[in-house]
Amino acid sequence: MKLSRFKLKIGNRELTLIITIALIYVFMCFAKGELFYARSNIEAIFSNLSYDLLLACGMTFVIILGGVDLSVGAVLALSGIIATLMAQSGIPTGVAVLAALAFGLAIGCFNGLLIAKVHVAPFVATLGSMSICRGMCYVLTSGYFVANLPEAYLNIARGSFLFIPNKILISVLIMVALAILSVNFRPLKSMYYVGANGRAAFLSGISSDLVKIIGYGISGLMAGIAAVLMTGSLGMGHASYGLSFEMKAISAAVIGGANMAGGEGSFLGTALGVILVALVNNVFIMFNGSPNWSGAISGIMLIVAVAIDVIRNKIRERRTA
Amino acid sequence: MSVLELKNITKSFGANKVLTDVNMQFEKGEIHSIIGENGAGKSTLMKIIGGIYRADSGEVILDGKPIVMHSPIEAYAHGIGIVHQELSIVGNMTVAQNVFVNCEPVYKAGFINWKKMNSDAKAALAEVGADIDPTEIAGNLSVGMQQIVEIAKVIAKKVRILILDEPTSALSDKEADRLFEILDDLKKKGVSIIFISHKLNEIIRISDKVSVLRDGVRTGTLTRDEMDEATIIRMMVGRDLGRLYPPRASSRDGQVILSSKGLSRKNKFNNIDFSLKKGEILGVFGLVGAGRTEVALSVFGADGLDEGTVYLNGEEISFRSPSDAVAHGVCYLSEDRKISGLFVDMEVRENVVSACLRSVCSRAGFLNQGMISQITDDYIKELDVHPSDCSRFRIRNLSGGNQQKILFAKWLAAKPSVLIVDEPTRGVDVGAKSMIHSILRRLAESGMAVMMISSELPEILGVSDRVMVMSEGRKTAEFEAEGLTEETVMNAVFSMDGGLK
Amino acid sequence: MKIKNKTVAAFIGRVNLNYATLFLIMIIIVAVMSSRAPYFLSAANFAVMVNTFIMEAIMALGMTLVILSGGIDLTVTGILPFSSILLALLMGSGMPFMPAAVLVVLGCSLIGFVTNFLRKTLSLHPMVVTMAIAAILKGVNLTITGGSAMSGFPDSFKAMATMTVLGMPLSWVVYIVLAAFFIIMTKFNRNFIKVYFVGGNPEAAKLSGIKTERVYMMVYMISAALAAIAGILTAITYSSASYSYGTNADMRVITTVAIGGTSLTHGGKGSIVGTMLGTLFMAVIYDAFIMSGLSTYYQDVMTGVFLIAAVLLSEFFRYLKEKVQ
Amino acid sequence: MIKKMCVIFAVFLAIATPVFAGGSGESAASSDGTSAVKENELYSMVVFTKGAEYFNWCYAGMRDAAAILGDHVQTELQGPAEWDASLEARTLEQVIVKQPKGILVASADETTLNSSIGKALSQNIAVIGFDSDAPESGRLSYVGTNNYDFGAAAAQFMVEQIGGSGEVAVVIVPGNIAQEERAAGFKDWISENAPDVKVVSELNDEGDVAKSETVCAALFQANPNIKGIFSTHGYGAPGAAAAARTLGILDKIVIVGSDYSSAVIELLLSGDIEGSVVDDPYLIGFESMMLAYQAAHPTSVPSANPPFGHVPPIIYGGCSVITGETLSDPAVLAKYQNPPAV
Repeated sequence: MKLSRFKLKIGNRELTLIITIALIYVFMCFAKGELFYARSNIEAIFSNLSYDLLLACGMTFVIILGGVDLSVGAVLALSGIIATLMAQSGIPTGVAVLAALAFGLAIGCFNGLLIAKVHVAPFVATLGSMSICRGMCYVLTSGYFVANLPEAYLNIARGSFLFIPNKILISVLIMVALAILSVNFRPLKSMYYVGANGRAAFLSGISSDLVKIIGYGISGLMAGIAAVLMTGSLGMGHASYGLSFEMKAISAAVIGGANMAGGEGSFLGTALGVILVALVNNVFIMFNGSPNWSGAISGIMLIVAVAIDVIRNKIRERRTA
Repeated sequence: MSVLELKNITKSFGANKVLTDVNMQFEKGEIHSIIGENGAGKSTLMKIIGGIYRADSGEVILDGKPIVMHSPIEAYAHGIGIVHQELSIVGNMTVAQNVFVNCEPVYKAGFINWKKMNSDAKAALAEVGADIDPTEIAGNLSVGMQQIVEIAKVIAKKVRILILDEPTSALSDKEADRLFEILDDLKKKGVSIIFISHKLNEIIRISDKVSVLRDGVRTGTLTRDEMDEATIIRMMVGRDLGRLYPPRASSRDGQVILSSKGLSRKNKFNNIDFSLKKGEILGVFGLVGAGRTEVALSVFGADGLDEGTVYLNGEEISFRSPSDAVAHGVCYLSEDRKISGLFVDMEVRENVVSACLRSVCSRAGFLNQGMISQITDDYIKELDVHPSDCSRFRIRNLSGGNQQKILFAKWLAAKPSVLIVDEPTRGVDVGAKSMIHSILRRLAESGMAVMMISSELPEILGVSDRVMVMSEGRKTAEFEAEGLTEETVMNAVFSMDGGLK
Repeated sequence: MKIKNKTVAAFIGRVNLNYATLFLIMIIIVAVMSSRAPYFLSAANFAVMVNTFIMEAIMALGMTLVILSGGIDLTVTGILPFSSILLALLMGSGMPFMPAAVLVVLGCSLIGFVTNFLRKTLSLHPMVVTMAIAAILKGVNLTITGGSAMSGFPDSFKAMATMTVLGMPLSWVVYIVLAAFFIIMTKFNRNFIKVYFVGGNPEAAKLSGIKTERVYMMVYMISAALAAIAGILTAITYSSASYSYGTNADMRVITTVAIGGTSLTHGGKGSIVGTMLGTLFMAVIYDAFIMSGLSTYYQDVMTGVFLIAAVLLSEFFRYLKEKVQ
Repeated sequence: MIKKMCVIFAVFLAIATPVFAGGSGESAASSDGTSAVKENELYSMVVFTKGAEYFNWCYAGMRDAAAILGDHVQTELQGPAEWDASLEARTLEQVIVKQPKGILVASADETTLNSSIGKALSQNIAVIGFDSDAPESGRLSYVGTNNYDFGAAAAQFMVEQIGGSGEVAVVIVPGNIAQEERAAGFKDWISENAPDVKVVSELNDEGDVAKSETVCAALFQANPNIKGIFSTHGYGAPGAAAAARTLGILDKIVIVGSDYSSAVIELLLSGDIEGSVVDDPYLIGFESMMLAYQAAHPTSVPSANPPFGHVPPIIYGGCSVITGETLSDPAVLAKYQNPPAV
């Protein structure tokens, strides 16, 4: 019986989130009617959470590995600036985009290298690269916007495919792909092993160091992709992009059930976490909530979501006992 | 009147009943051993006495008065101390701090008296016959030494009832002998000792009484004159265990698969030669700290080598990492299953395929879930893992013996041609032990070369075909196992010069 | 030759390489700076340098304990301004300074208590909980102040800004007293030594009869109380209270503690003395930035570089040490 | 592993050394070239969010003024990256140690910097407030914009653009006095002069363009009748434009921004945003520098603040609305499109 309880626990957090999201959705449909469930509103919610979704994806990997990546927000800003500066100066769009992605990947791998090979604490290593990247943003731009971007560059984020905006399409596709791959694709599945028990994974013939570097690399890459989408959508690059995005990404992953101790985390959960926070943000504005509190939403949702989960478990335990 | 009496103790975790109506009496100045298979409830019972768990029903009666304890601190206040199975030494603190954790000698204002603490620690360590500097950082000591510190830590609290949970599993025989002398001494001073062990010979040697637990029920208590191995085993497993060890290799002329020449690593081992033949089990014996595990890890590619060469099938090879070794069919089953063997929070099926992920995925790298389930189910059946539907359980929820079986399954699934097993039966009960021995033999018979590192001499003698002895980082002797006596091996351990060229 | 090696090994074995690294970098910086900036070695600059980092220094003491216990505390960034605002509210309603300050410190320790309570009951990683609490506190701070600075302090309070004790500003005295207190406590007091045990091996600590949850509660409450003291001192120094105080202070404090050699990966490794050295290091480089006339944009870059360089160097020296021994 | 670590470390040193050496080299070089005519004078600008485009313009004005005053007048820009009044006060104190002749300070809030400014004045350092004032600090003069009027100008333009009636919203970062004043001016002007216009919402975008996009998108959804949105800071308008673009309602929404930046100019030119209220940060910086120099070099004219020279207590620059039309003049456009290098 003790064992079968574990089986029930699969998807527990996801279930909590789905129920919460559904309740909020239904409530809002009644309270605000068409204003809320209009296609354009849903589309707006999704297109605005696309950056969060990408960063939270990368963060989920890092958390599964038992680490944390504070640099994503700054990497996003710097990748965006690199891409926009290149695009602005007439370098072909493809090259600019690739440069942003490559840069994100490189910084991620650098973090991974410090953490895996030199055994620097993830918090410290990524905090260091966070300051460096954020500082470089200002060094490169002096705080000015990088605007006047070519049409081709802007269209990556602004275009749409089969009536779905590219931004949503790209981020959701990447999310789904990673979610599926993380279950079945060996190199990604290895992350769970490394996060659960690094020493055992190493002795089982899994190259833990490489896996860690890849994990942080993916996190950086996601920041690079988000940078291209964000700069394209807003039509400009700026050094202040992505401020405190790392905190949002961590919150979303934890709301989705990722365990900071490593080895646990689900991409579906993370996606639901991102959606929940975005939805509550939307509700908050729909009801003209005080601007003072908008920053606290993801923190409050984190505590609420986890508390609901804990209470649900307690009730279930009492019932089975 | 008994010092300590347990009356109708019952304890369950969730729906899992661990102890049922257990009654026991412990007398003053007596060594009372408790034995039972893994999962029989010994550790739970001890934790109830030690104030870590509370019984669901039943009473703990001390000096005739029922007591209720909520924490280890209260247990200490009643004069009950436990030496835990898992070391509870904090590595980054000094030995003295560890000995006096939570009961540091203090001045009036609550400030620690370091001078007194160090000298008291010195005295406490001397009491258990250890000459350890109390200001040394505990993490720098060997595991055996740490165990001694752990024992000193409990004895220093002047306990009346001392519980030792598998204290000798990390000790060399010499250290264990020393421990038994200490226990004898304490016994004479009137301390009641409760001793838990898997090692029958130890128990018979030192106990005044033995209580046997099976599936949470006490099946009986034997006094000194009634004790013998066969009786105890029968009470533990509920049946006779036919032969204790499997037969030896049927054929001894397999070719050499893995061999080495002059392996050295600074401060770890020096000039080690060995050869492993197909179909044969090579036992590697030595005291804790002899460098056996280090040699295995270096051969396996987990640690570097300073000098020497390894040959696989006659060709020189050097594994850069464990993954390299595994790819070449050389596997290493680690000594500590929780720390470096299994992924305790992951599912059984995920653990089983963790060393052979490459072989259960398509060329593009996608895992074949059907195949994983198939492999897992096969091994669960083959190794008789309980419960039989545990494929999706977390490892944490299995008993120690079953965890060890999963560890075996994990490495068998990697289809090795050479299997190095490090302490394969540590902390495993008699039933599972003999099962593991016969698995090892079966693997060897199927053409695998097995190297078995063990600190249990009877196991080495009973299971191996050849025995290699190591001492202080050197190979001191090599024997044919047939007809080998414990005495010969121990002589080889202590006469270093004899074995060296 | 052999003997010489041995003495070298013995010497290196006794030197704390982490500290040595910090001193080395600091000496280089001071040497470069004093040759380039005329005011760098002046007494006035020293005073300013200390003032610049004194709030972080105070919070770093508590953060060290939290990190030693294996946790982390991001709430300080919210508690510092909260305490200054709470003080302004209380004193604005006519309460004298001492009772108001005591009330503020107690109130803020209560936040630490709640943080730890949530961490425990929701079994969340401390980083996540404290992050959430910090965000909530920011909302509280903004709501109370409406975004503007509060400055309704009585004149007697304003006089404390220039008050000196033994020729030192009040904040220095507070820091010295607190630092001495924590150095002594972590060396000699049972309850504080438990922090090391709990951080080093929580399971073992529990089996040794240490009430681990009580230790966690203690460190989070201390950290919150110290952030509150820093907030009160900030209010005294500037005779104002504002939600903007302490922005990103959490990251600066953690950087300080990490540079001081307290391990964020393994609890139980590190010391208050190390943190104090880290504090000095950070104060020197922050000051060097401003004094050097270095383009302001490079400051973030250099902070990051120094953080990683310090960690790398001490790792490198550790390797050398092993090699020599 | 160690080899790799060495490589990493070497890379680090390679980055770090030239930056540090180069940075301090700049000031050393300039101090070497002093000797001849006049003694060097340092003037420092202290701001609360370094890297903000607005302050870059201010600093550019300051530098140009310094160049006019002579080679011996040197300038520097200092300030924390974070919006933290106490950090700015500390930076100010560090700047004081360098004994500059004058300090130009934009205060993160109204009171926190008071004591530090007082300290500077007591050491005969002239302190001029600009952009954001600290009125009780004793600063010799303040150069800036009346932010209340700034908001009113925005309101007037907004009301014209939406045709005198409808719903509008305001984007602000709570806690910024200048922005709060702009919002107040905006709301008051509307309530007094345009009874048919209603301010339905106040939004917080945390001064972040991406966040601005999110909150504006939600706002447009929640209030389908909304006709206009005013951002009290420079990052709100681009975000609002992006949100309107996503929803396909760029034509229906009047977006009025504040300040100028290459992003705002681009959006004005494309017609995505209708107008932006601007003051002249370059001139503010220039003027402040001149005042600081004046204060540091007293003349025979009697002064209200001895020992400093005579300066006026307050100078308000005006503000104006720029639109796509304003920018059709290439000369005007060229000015806005070429931000000064800092």
